Amino acid sequence: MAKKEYAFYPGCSSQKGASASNYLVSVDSMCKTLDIKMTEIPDWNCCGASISYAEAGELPRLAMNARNFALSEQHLPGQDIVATCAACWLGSRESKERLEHNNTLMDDTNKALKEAGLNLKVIPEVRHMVEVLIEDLGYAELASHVKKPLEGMKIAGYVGCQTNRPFGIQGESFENPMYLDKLIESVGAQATKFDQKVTCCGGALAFSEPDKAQAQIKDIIEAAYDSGAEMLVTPCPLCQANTEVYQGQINKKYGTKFQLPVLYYSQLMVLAYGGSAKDAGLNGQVIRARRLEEFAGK
Amino acid sequence: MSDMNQQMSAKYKNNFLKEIEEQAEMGEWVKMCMQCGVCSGSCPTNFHPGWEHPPQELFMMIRAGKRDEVLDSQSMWMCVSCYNCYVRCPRKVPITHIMHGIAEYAYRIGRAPKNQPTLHLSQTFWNNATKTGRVNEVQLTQSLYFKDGIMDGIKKAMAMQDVALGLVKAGRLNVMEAIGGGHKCKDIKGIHAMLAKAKELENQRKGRAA
Amino acid sequence: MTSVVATNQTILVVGGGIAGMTAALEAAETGKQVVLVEKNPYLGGRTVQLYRYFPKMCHPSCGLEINLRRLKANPRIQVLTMAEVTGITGDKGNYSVTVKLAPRYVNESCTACGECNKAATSEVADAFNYNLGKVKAAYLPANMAYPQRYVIDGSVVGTAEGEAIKAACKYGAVDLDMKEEVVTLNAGAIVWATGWQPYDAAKITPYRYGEFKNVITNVEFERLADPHGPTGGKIVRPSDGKEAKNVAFIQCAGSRDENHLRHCSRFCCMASLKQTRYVQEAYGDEGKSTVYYIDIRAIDRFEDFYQEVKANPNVSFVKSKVARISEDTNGDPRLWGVNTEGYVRYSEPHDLVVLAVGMEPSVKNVAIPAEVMGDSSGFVMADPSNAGIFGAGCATNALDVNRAVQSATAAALRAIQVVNQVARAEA
Amino acid sequence: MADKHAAYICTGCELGTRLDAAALVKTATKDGKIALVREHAFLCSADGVAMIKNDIDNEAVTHVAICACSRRAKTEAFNFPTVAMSRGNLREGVIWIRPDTDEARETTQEMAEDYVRMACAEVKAMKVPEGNQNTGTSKTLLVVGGGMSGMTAAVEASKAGYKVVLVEKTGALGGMAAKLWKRIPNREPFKAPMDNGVADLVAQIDADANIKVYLNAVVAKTAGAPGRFKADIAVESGAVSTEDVGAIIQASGFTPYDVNKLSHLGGGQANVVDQLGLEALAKAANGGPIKRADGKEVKSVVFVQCAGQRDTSGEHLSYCSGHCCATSVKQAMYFKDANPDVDTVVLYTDLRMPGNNEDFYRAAQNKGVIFSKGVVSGVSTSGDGCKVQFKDLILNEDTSADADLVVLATGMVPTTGPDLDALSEANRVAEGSDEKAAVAKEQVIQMMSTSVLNLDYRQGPDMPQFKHGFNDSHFICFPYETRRTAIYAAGPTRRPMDIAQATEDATGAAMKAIQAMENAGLGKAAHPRAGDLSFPTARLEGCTQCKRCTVECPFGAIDEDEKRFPLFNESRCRRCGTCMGACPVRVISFENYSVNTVGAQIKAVDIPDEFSEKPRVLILACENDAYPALDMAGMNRNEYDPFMRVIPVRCLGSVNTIWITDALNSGFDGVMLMGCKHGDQYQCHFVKGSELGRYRMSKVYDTLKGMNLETERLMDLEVAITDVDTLPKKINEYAAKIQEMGMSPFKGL
Repeated sequence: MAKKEYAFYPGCSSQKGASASNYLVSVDSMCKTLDIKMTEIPDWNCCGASISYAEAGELPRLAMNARNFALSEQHLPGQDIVATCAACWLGSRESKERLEHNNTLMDDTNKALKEAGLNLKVIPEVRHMVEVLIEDLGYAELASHVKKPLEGMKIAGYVGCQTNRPFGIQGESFENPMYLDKLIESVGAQATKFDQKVTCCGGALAFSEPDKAQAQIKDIIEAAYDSGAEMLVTPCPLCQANTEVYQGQINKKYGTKFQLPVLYYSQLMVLAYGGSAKDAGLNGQVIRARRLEEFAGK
Repeated sequence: MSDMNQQMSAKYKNNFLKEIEEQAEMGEWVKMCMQCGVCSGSCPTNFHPGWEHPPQELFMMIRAGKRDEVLDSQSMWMCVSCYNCYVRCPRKVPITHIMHGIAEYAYRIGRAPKNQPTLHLSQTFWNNATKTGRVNEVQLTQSLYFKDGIMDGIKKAMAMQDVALGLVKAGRLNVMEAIGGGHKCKDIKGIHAMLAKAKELENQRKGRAA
Repeated sequence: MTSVVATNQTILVVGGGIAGMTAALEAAETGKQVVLVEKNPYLGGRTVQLYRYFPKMCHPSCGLEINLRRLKANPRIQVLTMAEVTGITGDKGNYSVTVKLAPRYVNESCTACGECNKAATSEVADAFNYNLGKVKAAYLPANMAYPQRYVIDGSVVGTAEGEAIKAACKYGAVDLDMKEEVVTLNAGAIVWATGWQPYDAAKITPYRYGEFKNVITNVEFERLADPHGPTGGKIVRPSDGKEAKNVAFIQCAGSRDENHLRHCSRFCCMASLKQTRYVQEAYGDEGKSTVYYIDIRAIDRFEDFYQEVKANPNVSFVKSKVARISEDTNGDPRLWGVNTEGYVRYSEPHDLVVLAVGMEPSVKNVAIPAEVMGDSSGFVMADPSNAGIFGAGCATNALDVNRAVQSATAAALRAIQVVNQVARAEA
Repeated sequence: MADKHAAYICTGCELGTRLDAAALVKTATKDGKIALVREHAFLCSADGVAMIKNDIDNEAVTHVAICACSRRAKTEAFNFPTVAMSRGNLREGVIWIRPDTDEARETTQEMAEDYVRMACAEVKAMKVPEGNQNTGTSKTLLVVGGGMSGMTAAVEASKAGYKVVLVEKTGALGGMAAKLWKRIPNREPFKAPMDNGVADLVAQIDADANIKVYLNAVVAKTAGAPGRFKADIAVESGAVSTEDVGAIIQASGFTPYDVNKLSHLGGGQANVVDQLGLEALAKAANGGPIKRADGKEVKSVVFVQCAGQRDTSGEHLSYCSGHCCATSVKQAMYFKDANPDVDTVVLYTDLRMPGNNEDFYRAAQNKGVIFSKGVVSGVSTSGDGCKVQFKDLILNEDTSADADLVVLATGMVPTTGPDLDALSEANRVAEGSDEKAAVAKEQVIQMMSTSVLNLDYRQGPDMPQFKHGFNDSHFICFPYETRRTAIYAAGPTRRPMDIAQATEDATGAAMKAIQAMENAGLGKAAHPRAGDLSFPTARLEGCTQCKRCTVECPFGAIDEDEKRFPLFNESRCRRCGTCMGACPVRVISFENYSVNTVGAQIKAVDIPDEFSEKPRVLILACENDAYPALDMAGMNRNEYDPFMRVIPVRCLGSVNTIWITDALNSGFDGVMLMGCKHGDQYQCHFVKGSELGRYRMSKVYDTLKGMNLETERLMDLEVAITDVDTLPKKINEYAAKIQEMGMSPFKGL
């Protein structure tokens, strides 16, 4: 039996062939090493993310999240829901909080759920993968599995917004959370002093307001370089995508020469745990992480 | 202007604050603002390069009854949901949600600015996500690029082609999704019924005619 | 062993800051027996760590001198320093109180000649200066320290240095065998005057206190301005010693904030206005101050002071709660925010940032070992259920010095009412 | 009992190694002419103290000169209340401010010897104060004003076991508080207005046998002194009763600023009221919808904060009244609690809600009160209501708001009686016989009619006012200090304040008043020389009736008797010695502080001849600030010139010019006066002492000219207690100047 069991909420972007599919690949390998058992919530649906606010309204979004809760409780009773995506985690947690504090909303939500043949009584804990790693396992445990420390690598830990605010990881500050730096260090790499670690990447507005978003992304990448980092690491699929895929656009617009690989923490861990480039999903990088590829090959 | 707009305007007469309190998500918090401005200073997009009316100013405008200026404003559509304002507000006003709430309300009563790109994104995203229960990223991208017509879409797609190509090469953009492949929930029917009910209940609660 | 003479007609005053001293003196000067208990090795509390008072710009040590003279002249007050109340039992008119005395390692034979200080070699954090500097392990906390007696830091006990310090004292005043002791005393009424603590600025994370060296607190700024502070009165910034000529003051750093202190701490607006004077005093017209505020709470005749400061062209006011601070490569803290009067964005570098941190009642962290009503901020609330225990000064509310003294004077009467009742009952 | 003098030379703390102790013993014996001189290696030790005690008990020693450390050090050890004691400051004043070098040894020793001579001379001129026998022992407290402050003071004093006479001008207790529908909450939860508490307090007073209430009454005359005041209480009916009281609390309250002066804000218009006006409407509504005077229910109300307050034009009140923000918040709640649909807008520039009033502010917002940061430019009649024009500072635009009712938050004007300076000026003019005099006479009558206390004091009928007409103390550390001993201000007569503060203030004032009564009965001084038993006495046979003492006493302690001689009211006296300093014929003295105790020290200093190149400079240092600064300079080993001889004085005000002229006549080369700051931001603990002292000294310059001496030989220095590092530098600069000027020509004459 696995050490820890959780109801897994992978989210849309982590599905096969989607923008964070490499994240899922690495999380799978990581969990194997750490003996974490994650069972996907059957027939889970999209959380709505923040951006759906205008079209969706309040109750429909709550209903979507409530459906996931109900399914989880029905099929995986008593298990915490674990999300790997920051938006999924936040959307679910917000919904949980609001439903638990507002009976009217809870009643209405259940009326809606009934249409899908579900009922919600108890809302499970909603946690981010990182919380599981830090709180349930601990840095020491995480470090104990390291076979190949990422020695000499300088990495900027980019926390971004939604794993950090408004809930954040317990014990961390909103302005200078350290958990990502600690994760980097627990796999033997060096976390650089990176002063844009919580700057917003523009989120969904990367689509609708590209100029604004890219201006922010530029600040982030620039600061990462300034800190001496050779790659960026993040816990959020949207942060990852935004900071990685727009570098070319930014180079064109601002005349910069950005070519900074952007990875997930889980990818680093898989490599440090001795996994292959494939296990780590390195083939999923738009900007190839050459140093890591070489490292994995050794 | 839509009927809904007139209906609401008539319902609340000159009391725009009350209108926001009852209609916009978390609108009941607007009155709690003490105009410290920490939200306005915390907003990342407010420095790149700036909004017409930052949150605290919008709140003051609501209290001053500036209905047209607020509802027609582009400002709340600039929210990136970064929650900086939310966590720093000394009055614990859920500013992020209020921004969303005001925007949603403006849209709902037909006052959102024409061609508001974030609104379009929101519509597209939600419709995409709820169609099958899960997001189809390729279709989402497509509909975003082609929102202003084919020519414009091609132009944008051309400009972004390196982005898309990169993702495709990395196996993170599945072109098959464009033609109806991809992920979906099993109980699509149930989801649709659930959402219809939710929408109905929400309209009821807010006294909005369906 | 420390011996304390006390009866059920004795008034116990807990806290030897200006409120506690006042309560003790007023009661004693009315003929009552008083035991005054203070946690620090010296009396005076927070006020003696201030350089000047608003609005007069006078020095707290001036009033302290008078209060100490009153104290020295009054045989009715027994002072216990390095002492903390650990237990209270009994009721109004007859309390039994246990007091824990930490060892000072120096007895009353000390003449304050300073030979022990010369013999000491190691250094410890200088608490009087908010740890901005260091002192030798045998030290007099401040010029005005009363009792005028040295303190030996426990770290040298059992070391060769400790022995050397002991040997240096010709008067047998150094006693390294001193142990913590607990005394129990009787009291009819208790005045709780444990004062306040500056709110922990590190908790206000957007301001990066503790990470950015040039972001300091208002209480620390007092020590910088004081000629007997760690910089000899020079207003320079901690990171590089550069003259801080362009100083930002951030009001409500922690106060009026549901995430931190819910109450308004009252004194901080006036304190910052006062501190702009320090900048002016140090650098003349080259010294620029900017006050970032929500409301300037210069209440009653303090308004005059505000108007004076406002008229100074070297001081500017920005109605804004600063959103965050970043650090430029030259060490300048950069303030980000929006002036809400007319919506003006700013991103302003300064040489030094002073956080006007608020008041957190000390009772919040050091609980009163008795049932006493507190308000939502942790201040002691007046309530009949508190029986013979009365709050005084900043233990009861966010007060400036003047109001704290008023509060303490009132508390002294409340305590006297109790012991007079006891006396009448026993007469 | 015959005087027996003893001197003790301590050799501890390096005194013995730095100084020639044997020589000091010799100095005390020979020059000091002290019979019993002892040396001890550790005088403050139990052994040393026992030695002195033994001399007192068994050798009948009555006068003790301790030549050791500063009078500020080791006070617990050197505590001999039954004998006269002087302290020769050899440690902080000599060895710690001089370098330990061979060159310095001689001058350091000379310095020490002089301080031994001075300590011996001083103690010989001293007596142990016996305490004044002429004291009253009334323990009844007079409280003037039956509002919240006065009632609280009365009740709290009674709870401590004291009798109270409470005098109220109107026909009922309660004052302004009684006019309030409700009050600002002073305890959790800070969410809603609470009962004004008046009825409760009135009931307590009615039931209290210790408290005697006079209604419709005023204090027609207050004579006497602490412990023995006689207050004539005149009742409307014409009856006058005289009460013997020991102390007085003035709780005469305030009046709201005249709203009619604010015509630009609509003051005087039908639908514009001040806050008190709104309270009346709220009372009438009794919890129901609030109606205007014309009966119309108010559906919209605008509060204008700082109306005629914080005014920089000079036309209205320049100060902030502190309570009005919270009061408007409270009043806005009156409307919201009765009907949440009433539009309530508060226009403010800085919302001032200290402490947990912040929670009250939040509660009002939560109830829907709208707060706008704006400056009101005008209020006009508009339709059935008002239009308030204002600049919205947040939205940065000129705009307006319509309201059924406008409430102006006007300020508090204290009821403190006439301004004593203006009164004395009017009195002066009135003494003439011209037209102006006639006008002034009228003025005097008018002013006197506003008096609250009608003190039968030479210095005027009421307490001197501080700022803006309030009776506050100027001292941060000592908020209850007034310039009339045993008379304390409480409530808004002291400072603008709300009820919560006023009740706290009144309790504190009751404390001080009780203390003053107790100490008056024991002949003890009040703050800052609390407990001092010495008091001034005058040899009236030498008095020239110049009145300087009566005029200059900062505390109004001295009247004039029928024969125009000064009449000392010892229990009003604060023992500063200003009268002593003022007296040109030097007939005023204290038992332990006199023209002689200081004069003898000046004479005791050894003045080397003019060829010695050893000048002598006398420093007269205020014991409250300058002397401690010098002491701390010593503790920090900040060196200064060895030719200084320091004598502490109670206050610069006590410095008699004779000391200066005597010093210069006897060959001192210079005199430095060190006193506290004076003027608006005075630091003098006796209020006027340092100012009067300085004024007096300015006259000495003429004397110097008459003596053909450079005026620079007298130096007046303002010193703060923190001048620990700068003061030695200034001393040295002065020493250099003296060297430059050359030695005094008066040496050896």
